Amino acid sequence: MDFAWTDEQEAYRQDVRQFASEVATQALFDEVRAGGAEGARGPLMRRAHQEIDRRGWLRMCWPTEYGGEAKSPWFQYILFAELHSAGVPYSLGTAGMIGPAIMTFGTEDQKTKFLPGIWSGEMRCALGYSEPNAGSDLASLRTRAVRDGDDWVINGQKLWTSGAHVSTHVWLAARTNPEAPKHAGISMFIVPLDGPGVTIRPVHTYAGWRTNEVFFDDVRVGGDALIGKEDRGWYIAANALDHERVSIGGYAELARSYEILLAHLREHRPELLAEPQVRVRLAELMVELHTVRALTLTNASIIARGETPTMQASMVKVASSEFRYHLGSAAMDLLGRYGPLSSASGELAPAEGRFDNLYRRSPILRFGGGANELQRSIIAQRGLGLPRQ
Amino acid sequence: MDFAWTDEQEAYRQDVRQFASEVATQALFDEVRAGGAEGARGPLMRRAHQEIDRRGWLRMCWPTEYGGEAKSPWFQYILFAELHSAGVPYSLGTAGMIGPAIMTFGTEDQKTKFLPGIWSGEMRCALGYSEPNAGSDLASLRTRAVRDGDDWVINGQKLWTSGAHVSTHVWLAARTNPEAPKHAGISMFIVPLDGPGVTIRPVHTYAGWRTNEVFFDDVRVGGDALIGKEDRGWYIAANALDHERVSIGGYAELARSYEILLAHLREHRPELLAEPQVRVRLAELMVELHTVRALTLTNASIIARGETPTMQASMVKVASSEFRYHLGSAAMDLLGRYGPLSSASGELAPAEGRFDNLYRRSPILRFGGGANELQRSIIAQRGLGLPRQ
Amino acid sequence: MDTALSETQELIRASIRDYLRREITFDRIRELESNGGYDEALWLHLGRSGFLALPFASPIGGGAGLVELGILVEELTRRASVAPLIETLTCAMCVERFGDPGLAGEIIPQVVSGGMRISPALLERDDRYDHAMLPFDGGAISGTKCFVDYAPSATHYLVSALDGGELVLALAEANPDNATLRMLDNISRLPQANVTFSRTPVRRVAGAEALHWLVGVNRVLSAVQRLGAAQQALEMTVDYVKAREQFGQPIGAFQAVQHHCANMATMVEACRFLTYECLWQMDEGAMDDRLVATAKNWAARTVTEVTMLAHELHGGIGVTEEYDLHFFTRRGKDRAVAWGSADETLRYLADTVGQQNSWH
Amino acid sequence: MDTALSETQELIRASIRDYLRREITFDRIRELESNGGYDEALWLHLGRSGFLALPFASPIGGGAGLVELGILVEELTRRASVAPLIETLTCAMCVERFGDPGLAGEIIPQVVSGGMRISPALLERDDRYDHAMLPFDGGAISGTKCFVDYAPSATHYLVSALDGGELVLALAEANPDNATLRMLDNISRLPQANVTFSRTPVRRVAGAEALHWLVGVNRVLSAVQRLGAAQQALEMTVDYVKAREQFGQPIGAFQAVQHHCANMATMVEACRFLTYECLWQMDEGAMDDRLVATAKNWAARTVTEVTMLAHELHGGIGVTEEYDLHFFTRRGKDRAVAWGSADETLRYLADTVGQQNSWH
Repeated sequence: MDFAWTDEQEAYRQDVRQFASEVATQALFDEVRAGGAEGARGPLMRRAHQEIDRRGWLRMCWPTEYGGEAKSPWFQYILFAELHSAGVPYSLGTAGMIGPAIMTFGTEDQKTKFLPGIWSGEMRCALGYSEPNAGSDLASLRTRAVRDGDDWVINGQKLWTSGAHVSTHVWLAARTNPEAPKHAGISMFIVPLDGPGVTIRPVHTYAGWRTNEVFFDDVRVGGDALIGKEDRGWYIAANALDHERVSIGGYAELARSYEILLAHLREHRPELLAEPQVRVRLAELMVELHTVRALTLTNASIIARGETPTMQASMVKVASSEFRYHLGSAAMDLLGRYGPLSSASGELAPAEGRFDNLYRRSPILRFGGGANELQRSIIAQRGLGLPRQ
Repeated sequence: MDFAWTDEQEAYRQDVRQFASEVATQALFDEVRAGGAEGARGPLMRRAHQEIDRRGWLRMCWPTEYGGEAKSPWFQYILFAELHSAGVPYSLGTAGMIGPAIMTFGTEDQKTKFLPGIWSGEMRCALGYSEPNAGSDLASLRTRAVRDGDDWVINGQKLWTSGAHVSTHVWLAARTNPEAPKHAGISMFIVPLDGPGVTIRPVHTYAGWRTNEVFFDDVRVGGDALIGKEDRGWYIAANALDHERVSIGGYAELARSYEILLAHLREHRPELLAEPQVRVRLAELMVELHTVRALTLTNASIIARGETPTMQASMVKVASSEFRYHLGSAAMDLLGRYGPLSSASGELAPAEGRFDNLYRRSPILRFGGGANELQRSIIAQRGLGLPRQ
Repeated sequence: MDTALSETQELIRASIRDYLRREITFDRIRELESNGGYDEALWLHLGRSGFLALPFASPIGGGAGLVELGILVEELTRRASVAPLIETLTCAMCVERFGDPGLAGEIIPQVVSGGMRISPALLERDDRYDHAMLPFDGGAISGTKCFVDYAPSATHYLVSALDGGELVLALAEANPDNATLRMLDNISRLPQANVTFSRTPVRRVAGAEALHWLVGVNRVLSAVQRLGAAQQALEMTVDYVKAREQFGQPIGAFQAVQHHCANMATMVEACRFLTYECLWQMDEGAMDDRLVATAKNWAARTVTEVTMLAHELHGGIGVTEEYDLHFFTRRGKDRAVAWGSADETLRYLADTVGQQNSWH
Repeated sequence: MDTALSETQELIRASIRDYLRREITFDRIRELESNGGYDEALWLHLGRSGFLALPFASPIGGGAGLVELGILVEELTRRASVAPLIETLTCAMCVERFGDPGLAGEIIPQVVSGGMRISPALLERDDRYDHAMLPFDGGAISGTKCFVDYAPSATHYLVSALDGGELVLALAEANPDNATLRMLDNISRLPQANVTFSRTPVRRVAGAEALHWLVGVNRVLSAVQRLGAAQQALEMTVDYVKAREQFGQPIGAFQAVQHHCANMATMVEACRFLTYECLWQMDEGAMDDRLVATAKNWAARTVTEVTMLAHELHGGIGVTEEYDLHFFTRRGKDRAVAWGSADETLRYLADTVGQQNSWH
């Protein structure tokens, strides 16, 4: 057991932290906020992405044959943690999990074609899994991809395709064999979103965050849009989810939100912070935050050892999403009538409306990406070996 | 809506309260404690029972044709609540639910034979439902009752037959028709425990409370041991459970335990009671206690209107058993190293070991009498109309 | 003791429920939320049907009590209505109970007819109820009152102020010349503003006792709003999980879903008893601040937890603007904070732990 | 950073686990619990196998750290062992770290050989760690120390006392002539007593810093005991629900059962990280009181909740004396309170909210 960073990791952490502190300007925060519900990236965020890619900070964890340095996944963990601790919303979006999938399952041509754009952040992928009748029960999806010569022709509808309107591609699960059992006839495709036949319709949420419906109407893509073997999509998609998980849960951002709550109380509401009962609530939140940290690092440590977490990623997902809700809710309660003020209330809104925002977005983290109920079943069945019904 | 007692109820409440305060002597408490894990009743408790019966306080709620006064079930609620508030552990045991079952399903002869003893507390019944392979899944029970002329011959084994060693009879569910579907071939019997073929073996629990295994080996009972129609036992047992429920959950006793915790802190640990964080915990417990009170009275009110609570009894059961655990656990935590001391530690044990005892007994309330998981399914299916799987 | 509604109470509930289901669509609520006003048609209906007269003494009033008002509030909440009903009626009841009979005689008919809408303006920047710093100099007030609900459509404000050392309530007209609004935007999307008075003429209504009553009754009625939002979220969820199929069956058949629903229903059931018990107790002329705080605390926890579980069980559809669940999530959380949050009420209960209780 | 055990750590775990599974039955534990002593055979084995030497400096000691000691403690806890291991070793480590080298040289060999068993005697009637009122007059002490674990089998006590204004730790022999026991009975059924000293000769070991360390290390190691009890209850439950059939299938196939197990496992997993992180940090020469309090708080909540859910899923069999689950319920709750309950640690964390943190 070892709970310290290596010297190399610590040096890297300091580098990233230095970089993050330079990038995390008020101008950047304003730009992000201006992106708003649409989540569009502005020039400052784009430049930060390019600079991270220029330094090779993300790809350093990939195998050398794909231009990486085969560093421990801890470097990727540190990169995200330090950026998010500073408030820089760095993310490759879904591409961050699709890159490894292409490395594992793609052809050489596909690697050459897609990986550089993913690493630089110029290629952004939306996740095309859910459909109106395939939510938790993903394997029921009906979107069809049919071979036509060398091409594939895609028809169907995806739902909750978040970020589709600011993405270049969709990582699409489509049924290629309707005769096979539910899980067996699915394949994965990378489909450009700017081609003919693709229609993106916004779906607005009360969380102040936009998602989309995406319609595919005779969308034609080349044979190289298929990633991995035909009909093996279920396995590839599951594998892609595993890869994403070294930074799952967003602990660093949650810790930042907690610190911002403390700082807000210290600066603006010292009379509340002096109340012992308020301090108890804050202490309870801190303990819970520590459990998220513990689960996050346990999970990352398993991945860093080259093993697959059987249940720990799910534990992080459940614990972090519930903490997010508890933190948002408790912050609003603690702050009294100031608590529910949204950012539109200007300087009267605590921490620029962060807690209102946290609260409104917290349901999505609980049912999205595999509802917490599914995660608990994964923990029980895959982790603890309990039988299926 | 009306949240007050009627004048008559209030007068009755004062009567019972007066009686309870006379009965609730230190001598009685000592007698109860001396009864210990075995739960045997001593002379003081026996005398209290007789006096309650002499005053007609229990049977006043029964229909006039059975010697009752057809008073509202609130009178029974008040009787139990006032006695338990004073710390008098008045209970008819299982007979309290079997009395109404006999009134509803029994013959005239059975009523004459059994009811007086039930009311006076001289006839005490253990509950013979569970078996080694029929716990939550009661309908799987295997104990057999076979007709032999006018008699029945019973063979089998019951488990968790609490109080069998201090009871005169067992209220027994036995299979009378092995060909019928699981739920359909069961009948209910009242079987004396002192006859030949009955063996009672103690099962001790870590909760300091004794239960039993009861073996039936060619136990012969007369035809009048069958209560209600043959093979209708499942329905009769369910109906009996409903009857018990005006006082389900033990709110009054829980409220008393909470007050005793407060009194102990006030008297022996004022430095703890002065801590704001301790007060927060006590306030949280008080709110939870109020929810038990609210659910208890909601449930009782439905029964008092002559309706059947579809889900409220289950709500009381879940909420009260979880509160019991929270209270016991929190009390031990609050009291520091004094908390885990058991009554054998004498005057150093807080409140004569009440909280240790509460904590150790709380699991039983959570899985016993229909596990809380089953209760939640009842709430969902019977109360909210959700479908069975 | 009987937790069932009386026949009259059932009639009130059926009458307002029928109207709301018939006349008010959620799309109309969306419109009302975006324009920052209130529902004038509903208000007119409430006046015409006698609902605005409900809690006042006859002959002009309906002679009903707070329990009946609670039933009305619950139904309005369940339809996400946009109307300053609690605000107006509790202020006017305060005048009726504690004010000069002449003033009451002047005001109540206007309230009953729908022509007057009063918002309580009690909070200042330090966000404390039962407290005021704004000075009252006899005939006029100057200063800012915060978080005033329905300020834009109010015709009057009932303002707490400090008259020497004494807390008073005073009635001000909502005159844009001397009462200016700084609009706030909160999670509920209901109109709210900070109101700055400058030498605004006011009439003294009553003293600290009236303020205490006004806060108490608003505490409980806002708890009823929490209850209503939670009840509605529960029912929407039960309906949804019965209908939505995944893995070849309604998701409501899954044990995990059933147990979430059971927990939601249990919280709501306890909440219902505790809130109405407080209303009933006030109708009897009593008010136990600790019972009120308990009901309020539980109601805050209930609406927060129930709406969150409702989202968890709805999945994606539940967070979309076009689905109606968010009305109850957003309004519920705003009400969970308003008039005493879970935290604030718990602090009060902690401070008073061990005091004598008044409940059964 | 790596949460996996090293090879040496794995060996320690396997070695003690094998021994315990082979040699110690739960029926033996039942016997030990009823006679109020400790497990002499186990103690002999711990001495002979070098486990009692584990945390001391070589050459006499094993040169291992608190993490390794934690692994040992966890395994012993999972077999409900009855032995004053933490008590003895942490007291001796305290002497090694803070005491006179001569005293350490005298004591540690006796501890390592198994001939000496020391119990910390820190609490007085007011039940506060890091605190003492009992006066130390140079060579002897008089007064009562409370809640002394394994007092009946201790050969020595490490007693906190007040030397003028200064807190000191002093070593007393367990001599029945001048140290009398008033036995206590608690939920754990492990031996515990109040010890009354009367002019008992003692030797001064160290000052307040040593006491602070001793309390800290016992806080964390008792958190490991909570972890061990919770881990064992979890595993027993998982095994049970796989095997027990109701309604025609293993109850472990029911979603409600699975989700309880998932919640239990999640609590335990977080608990494991937090406790071992504290041990590791102390091995690095640091001790963050707030991190310790956090680990301890979570461990207390974990063992209480996990053992209770274990009972809920076991049903009747789980509460019987003949089944082994109650060892972990009872011991777990005692440890959940010992060295800082969930409440006590939360109070400390509340008091220090907002201070600088030392974690990643």
